[in-house]
Amino acid sequence: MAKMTMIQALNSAMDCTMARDPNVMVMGEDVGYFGGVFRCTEGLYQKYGAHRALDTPIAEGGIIAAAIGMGVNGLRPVVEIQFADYIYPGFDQIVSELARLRHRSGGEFWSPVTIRAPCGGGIRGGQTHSQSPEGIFTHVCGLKTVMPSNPYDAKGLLISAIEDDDPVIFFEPKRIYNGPFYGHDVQANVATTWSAHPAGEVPEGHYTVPLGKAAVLKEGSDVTILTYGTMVHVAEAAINLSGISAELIDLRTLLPLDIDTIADSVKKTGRCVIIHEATRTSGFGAELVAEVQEECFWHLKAPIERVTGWDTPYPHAYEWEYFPEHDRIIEAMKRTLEAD
Amino acid sequence: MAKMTMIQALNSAMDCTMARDPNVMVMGEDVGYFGGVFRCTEGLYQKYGAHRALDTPIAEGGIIAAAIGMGVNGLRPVVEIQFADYIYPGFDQIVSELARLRHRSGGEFWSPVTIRAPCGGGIRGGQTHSQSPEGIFTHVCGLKTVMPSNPYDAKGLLISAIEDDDPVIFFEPKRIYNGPFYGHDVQANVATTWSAHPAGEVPEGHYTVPLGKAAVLKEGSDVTILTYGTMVHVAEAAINLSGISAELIDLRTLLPLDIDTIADSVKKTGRCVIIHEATRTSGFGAELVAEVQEECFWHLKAPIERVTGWDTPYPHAYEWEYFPEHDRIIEAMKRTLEAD
Amino acid sequence: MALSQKPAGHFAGDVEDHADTQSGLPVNKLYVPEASSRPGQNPDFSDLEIPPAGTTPKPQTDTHALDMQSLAYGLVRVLDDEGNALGEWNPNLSAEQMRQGLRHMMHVRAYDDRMFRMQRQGKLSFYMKCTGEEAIAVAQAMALEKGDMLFPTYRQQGLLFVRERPVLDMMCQCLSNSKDNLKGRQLPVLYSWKENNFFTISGNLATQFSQAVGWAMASAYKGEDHIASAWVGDGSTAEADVYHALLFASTYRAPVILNVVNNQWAISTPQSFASAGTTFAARGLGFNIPSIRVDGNDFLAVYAAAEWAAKRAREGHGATFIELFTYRSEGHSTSDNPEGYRAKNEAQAWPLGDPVERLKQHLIRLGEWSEEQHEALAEELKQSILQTWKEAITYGTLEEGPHWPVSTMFEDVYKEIPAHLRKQRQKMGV
Amino acid sequence: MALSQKPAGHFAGDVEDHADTQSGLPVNKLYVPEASSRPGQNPDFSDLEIPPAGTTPKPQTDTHALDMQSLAYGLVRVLDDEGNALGEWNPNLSAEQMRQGLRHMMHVRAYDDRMFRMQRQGKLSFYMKCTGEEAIAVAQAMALEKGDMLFPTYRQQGLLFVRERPVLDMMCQCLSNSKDNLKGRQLPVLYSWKENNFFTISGNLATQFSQAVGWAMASAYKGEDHIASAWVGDGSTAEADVYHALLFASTYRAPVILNVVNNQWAISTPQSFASAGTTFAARGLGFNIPSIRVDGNDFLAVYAAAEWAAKRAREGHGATFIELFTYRSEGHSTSDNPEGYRAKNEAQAWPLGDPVERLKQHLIRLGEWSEEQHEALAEELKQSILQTWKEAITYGTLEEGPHWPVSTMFEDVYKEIPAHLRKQRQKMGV
Ligand SMILES: Cc1ncc(C[n+]2csc(CCOP(=O)(O)OP(=O)(O)O)c2C)c(N)n1
Ligand SMILES: Cc1ncc(C[n+]2csc(CCOP(=O)(O)OP(=O)(O)O)c2C)c(N)n1
Ligand SMILES: [Mg+2]
Ligand SMILES: [Mg+2]
Repeated sequence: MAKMTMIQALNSAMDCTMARDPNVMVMGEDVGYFGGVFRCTEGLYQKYGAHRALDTPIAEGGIIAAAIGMGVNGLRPVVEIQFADYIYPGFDQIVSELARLRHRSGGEFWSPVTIRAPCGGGIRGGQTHSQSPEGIFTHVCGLKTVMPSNPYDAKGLLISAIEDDDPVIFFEPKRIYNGPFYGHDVQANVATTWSAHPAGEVPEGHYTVPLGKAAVLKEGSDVTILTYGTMVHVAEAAINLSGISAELIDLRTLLPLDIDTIADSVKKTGRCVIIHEATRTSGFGAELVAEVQEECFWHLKAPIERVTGWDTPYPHAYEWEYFPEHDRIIEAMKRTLEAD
Repeated sequence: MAKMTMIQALNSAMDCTMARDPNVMVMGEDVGYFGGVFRCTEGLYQKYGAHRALDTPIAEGGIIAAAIGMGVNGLRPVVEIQFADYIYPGFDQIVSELARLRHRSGGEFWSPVTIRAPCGGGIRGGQTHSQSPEGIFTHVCGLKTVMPSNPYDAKGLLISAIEDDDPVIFFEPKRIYNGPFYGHDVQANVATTWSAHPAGEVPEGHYTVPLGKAAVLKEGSDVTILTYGTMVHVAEAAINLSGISAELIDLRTLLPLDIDTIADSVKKTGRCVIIHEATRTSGFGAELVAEVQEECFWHLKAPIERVTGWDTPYPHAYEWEYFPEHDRIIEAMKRTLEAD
Repeated sequence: MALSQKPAGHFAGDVEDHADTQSGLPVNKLYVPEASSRPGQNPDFSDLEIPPAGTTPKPQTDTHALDMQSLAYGLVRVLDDEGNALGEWNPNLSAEQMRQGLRHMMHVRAYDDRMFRMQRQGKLSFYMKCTGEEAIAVAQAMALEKGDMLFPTYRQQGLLFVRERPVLDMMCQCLSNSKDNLKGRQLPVLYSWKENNFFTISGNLATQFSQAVGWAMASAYKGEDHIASAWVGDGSTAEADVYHALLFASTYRAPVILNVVNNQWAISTPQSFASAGTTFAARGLGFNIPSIRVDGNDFLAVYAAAEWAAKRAREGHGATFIELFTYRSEGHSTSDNPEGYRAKNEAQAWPLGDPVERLKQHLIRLGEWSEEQHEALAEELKQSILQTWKEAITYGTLEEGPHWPVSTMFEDVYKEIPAHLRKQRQKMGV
Repeated sequence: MALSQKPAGHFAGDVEDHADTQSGLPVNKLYVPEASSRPGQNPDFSDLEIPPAGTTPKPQTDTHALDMQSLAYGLVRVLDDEGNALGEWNPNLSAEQMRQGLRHMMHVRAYDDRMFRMQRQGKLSFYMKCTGEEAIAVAQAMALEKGDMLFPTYRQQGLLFVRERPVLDMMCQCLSNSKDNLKGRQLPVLYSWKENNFFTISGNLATQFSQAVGWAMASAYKGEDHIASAWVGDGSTAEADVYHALLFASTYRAPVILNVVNNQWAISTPQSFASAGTTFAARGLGFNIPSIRVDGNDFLAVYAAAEWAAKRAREGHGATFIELFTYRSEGHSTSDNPEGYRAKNEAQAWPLGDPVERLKQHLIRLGEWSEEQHEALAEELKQSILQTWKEAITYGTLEEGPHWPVSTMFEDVYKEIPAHLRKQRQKMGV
């Protein structure tokens, strides 16, 4: 075991899979020689060569198309989109092609591309370096969508994603690349570096965390919190600060969703608060509400609450007002508790 | 008043606005000389000239970008995307630019582009001529999303959309372009042509149907049906066939959503069935469930049901098995009725 | 014409704007391209510069793009109007090879005719012919190797004939029946045939052009010799994917052939909306890719250009961009009626003739073929297609079945069916 | 060099592949472009073909793209190494105009220096300089008219100086403070200034290049004479929007100037990943657009090219594609450290010099400027920037405020705030 940040863990996941399988390669803007603007692919160019840590032109649509073709021809490309905000020029190739190749060809063709994209705000990135577009991809059948919340999961899930024969959209909450984040101005009595955090303990070799399985991070009796990515830690802080007995579930994979783990918990607590950083309307929270009320209607003691980013672009100066902070989470938990 | 099909009504909306405002123009693939593959822009080229009914290269991203620039420079472009399935190459321009211009420029710049796109299945179009991507656009703040279900609304809403200073994504359910459709194999005792349907009566001149207002098409006491587009008619057939006292709400505009009309109804009936043709997971139905349970939790007597397309591509040979038919709707209504 | 020189000046289709004057208001100054003809007009292709057959020099396969730029503005032609094969680009095929090519083209045409008629009789939901463009797919497929990967559009059915896809299987795909290898999921003609390296055709235009480059990059990555070839229509060149294909192919010197099938029309939209007033081939030069404009109705010229490009790619010199100049002599699809947007007799006015007729004429001139043999072959193909059709419908039709079990629609969305899809399948009751 | 001829053959950056041999396994054959230099290497630009100043002929503004193709492969230069202005492209500006240009460039540089330092001191979240590229924005803005619409990237702050945007307003934008016209919504440097036709800069690369074409099409539609001008970086040329811009500009003969700022680097990625081994200007020729490669560090050459292109557009002849050959002599942004990916002294090895120094040298040679005046001006600008900075921070800073009232973030998402956003604003308690 070693101490790793999320960046190191992701790097290690790529390194491990590249070492085991010559068909695994990484590609994207600045990922080759330089090792990526967030340093996630650092050293891979030097270790595996220019063709396996491939710098590309700045054309997300071209990158994803090339990766699809490579995947069809036996490679396992791991694409980095420099910021999730810039995934849209490749949207058609993802939605119309990557997601549907296998189905439309009757199972003849498929392309096991993994697309990594740093997402989320809290780094003063303004509206074009802060977005969380995960919800959109969960509406596209044929894709799997993943977002880890810590180094251990990040590595294990990324290895699973790369080895998976279906395309995976792998969002990396960049706010917690270098350490857990409990919210602005929060003095939670918890680890503030990955090296002090239990999930910063990461095996150096190959291991997997399965896709499609949520993690119950904290058991509780009064309310179930469903969240993922950065917000897992903010939720943890909110729980600690409020003293509420909340069950905290880190979804890890959004699609396929681990509805069993979710439903078991909500049936127990009778209350549910869903948290994400993405804008509210038609975000993944909506799907979670829909699923939870379908599965647990008769157990619900209060309306399911959503705590999300507002339906505005992510504003540079009001980052912390936009960000779903612990106070909004605590209020939501309280509302559900007071409801019955 | 005249009898019009939906195609004629849409054509008339464009004609009326072009006649009143020299800055209104239509553009897209095959929309000029030929008048569109669905004939929605027929005659506009001949009446207003090649520059106001503008044929374009086959490049949805280029078309939308050009329209944005034109809109910034004072025009009101009405873009036709030949099939909603082909809107994705223009997705980045819509999401990153069109939707956010006004906000990011502090209100200095904006572009009142309307994007029309025929959507939905039931025409043996296979997976690339049948999609209903409306849900995705409702997650993008800054856009308004509309889908009419009949000629009268189609014309009134399209005029509102064109005259609106915000960008509008205007989906046209092509299955009902030429007549209402109650489902495959359904002998509903209702009009099967627009000329026999009350909503086929359309004023020839200028009028508007406001964006953001739903229509209660049928009052009922036991369950509220929320739907839009083609499914309005299928729902109507299901209601008629089942004899259930259902309140049928045609949303017309998905965003901004007319939550007041919805909540009033669900508070009255205590039950809700949501219907759309789009794939289920993270479809707009999820947002509707989330909103309804937030607003009406204490009035709900049964889980909210979603009747939707399956989470697969739209398959050519199994169109009617994919399509949310009346039997699935009736079952869902019954489930909610039997629930308490 | 010297290889490194290109003709200066304007091209056919480069028409002048006629702004209309509305008194008072400022005059619209937006230029909008025009069509080769519109209904009621007299089609006139006399402006087209068509160089005589056999006059274009043939460069070495390692020639730099700019040292052969005249080829992007000229037109490689081998067969002249009398059926002689002339010049450096003559691929010197054996009579047997040419008869094979002729047979494939006639086979495609017989197939198209039958399927079109079956659509008109309601047996198919949709169909698309490639009439007049048969040489493009057939000749190139013959020039490639079996291990080369094909990324076609919906108008290269000829590739399948050359690679000997059973016609029965093609028909079953079009019928979405119980023997359709795509399990009823795709529109007719959007074939897929993994076994012989024919990629699943997309309904979305141009998306596969750039994927083909990725495929070719992987071939180089793995140190293999297989190349990829991709096709796109003139109208579809406007899509971003074509730009990405050109850029990535050039940047990584991918072993790929990038073909533009310029059949003059994109549904109702003339090529003038995509060509930027120059040749399509010219676009490749801006990416440093050797670019060749070829008479697409000349079987021998198409073969020779493909052979040249394949050799170039296999030698490691990278991509070639080929514009195949042809004409879509029928409607866009069974949903289209071209009389709504172009002069009725435009197809007849098209000066480059018909690929079947031209190759036939050449073979007859060589004494290797005759009118009688031709007619007999046409009849034989027609009959065999008819027999196969009769067999095909025994496996079902779209409207009447049998199809694959409906439960199969939940398969292949993912490699394994995930729980939520299993639940949905259950809900459907299948 | 004759206008209609272009040099054949290879270009600098066209390096050969060195495949590594791994015993046993097939050898990777994928070509990957190389950089001009990497850390530890000795930067060497001796391969660059730099034609002498004054030698490029200047065509008429109605010249067809192919009749002036040599300009896409050459380099328009007016100022020679001794500071003489030579040749047909000399715009013959008055000394006063040139002093104005020099002042603007120095003003930009003084501003950049201050803002960069303020970022380093934590006052700004981010900043981007245009050091070494000042001539590009300043000279072109001077050559355009006020009614012409500008679609810049983040590296054309010079446009704002020429159009006399108050420096205070720019600083307030960068500070996201209470006087920021963008109400705290945008990253520093993503300015917008409607009043003087400077379009809101996008954080998404290249998206505005094709919007500019639409703007220009609307200008023609309305019969107006205003033109648009757009800029894109060398790396960003790879985005689809650039393709669309070229195609639409050519198809509709839009009155637009499409500029590529080739500063050799895109963060860590060398221009060889975007240039396809040829010039960027060459890409325009494939779209039939007159294309000119210009020494971007030569104020007079940039001015002349822009003036030519603007005249062409206003006369109704359509778009011009201009590659501005320059060098990004500093880091990509305050988040970047170029020593991680290029040789430390590459900027010093860059052979085209510095635009400020070159114009200064010319003015001094003309007797219209002196070292003393130059130093005094530099000091004056430095002081005025400092004073303005002091005022700017009185209106607030990002971290400490004051900002616009937080409730304003719900405004401008739509023209009117819809109910659901009003509800959210309420929930926020503001
Ligand atoms: C992305 C996308 N946009 C639009 C369409 C609709 N469409 C189908 S075929 C076609 C015309 C294509 O013309 P061209 O590329 O010239 O090919 P051809 O049909 O002439 O072979 C269009 C616009 C589509 N299938 N995909
Ligand atoms: C669509 C998109 N992809 C990626 C980025 C991230 N990014 C910002 S600047 C940059 C490099 C741009 O280089 P170039 O176009 O050469 O402009 P320069 O910075 O040299 O002026 C990249 C990759 C982005 N902003 N937008
Ligand atoms: Mg065509
Ligand atoms: Mg650059």
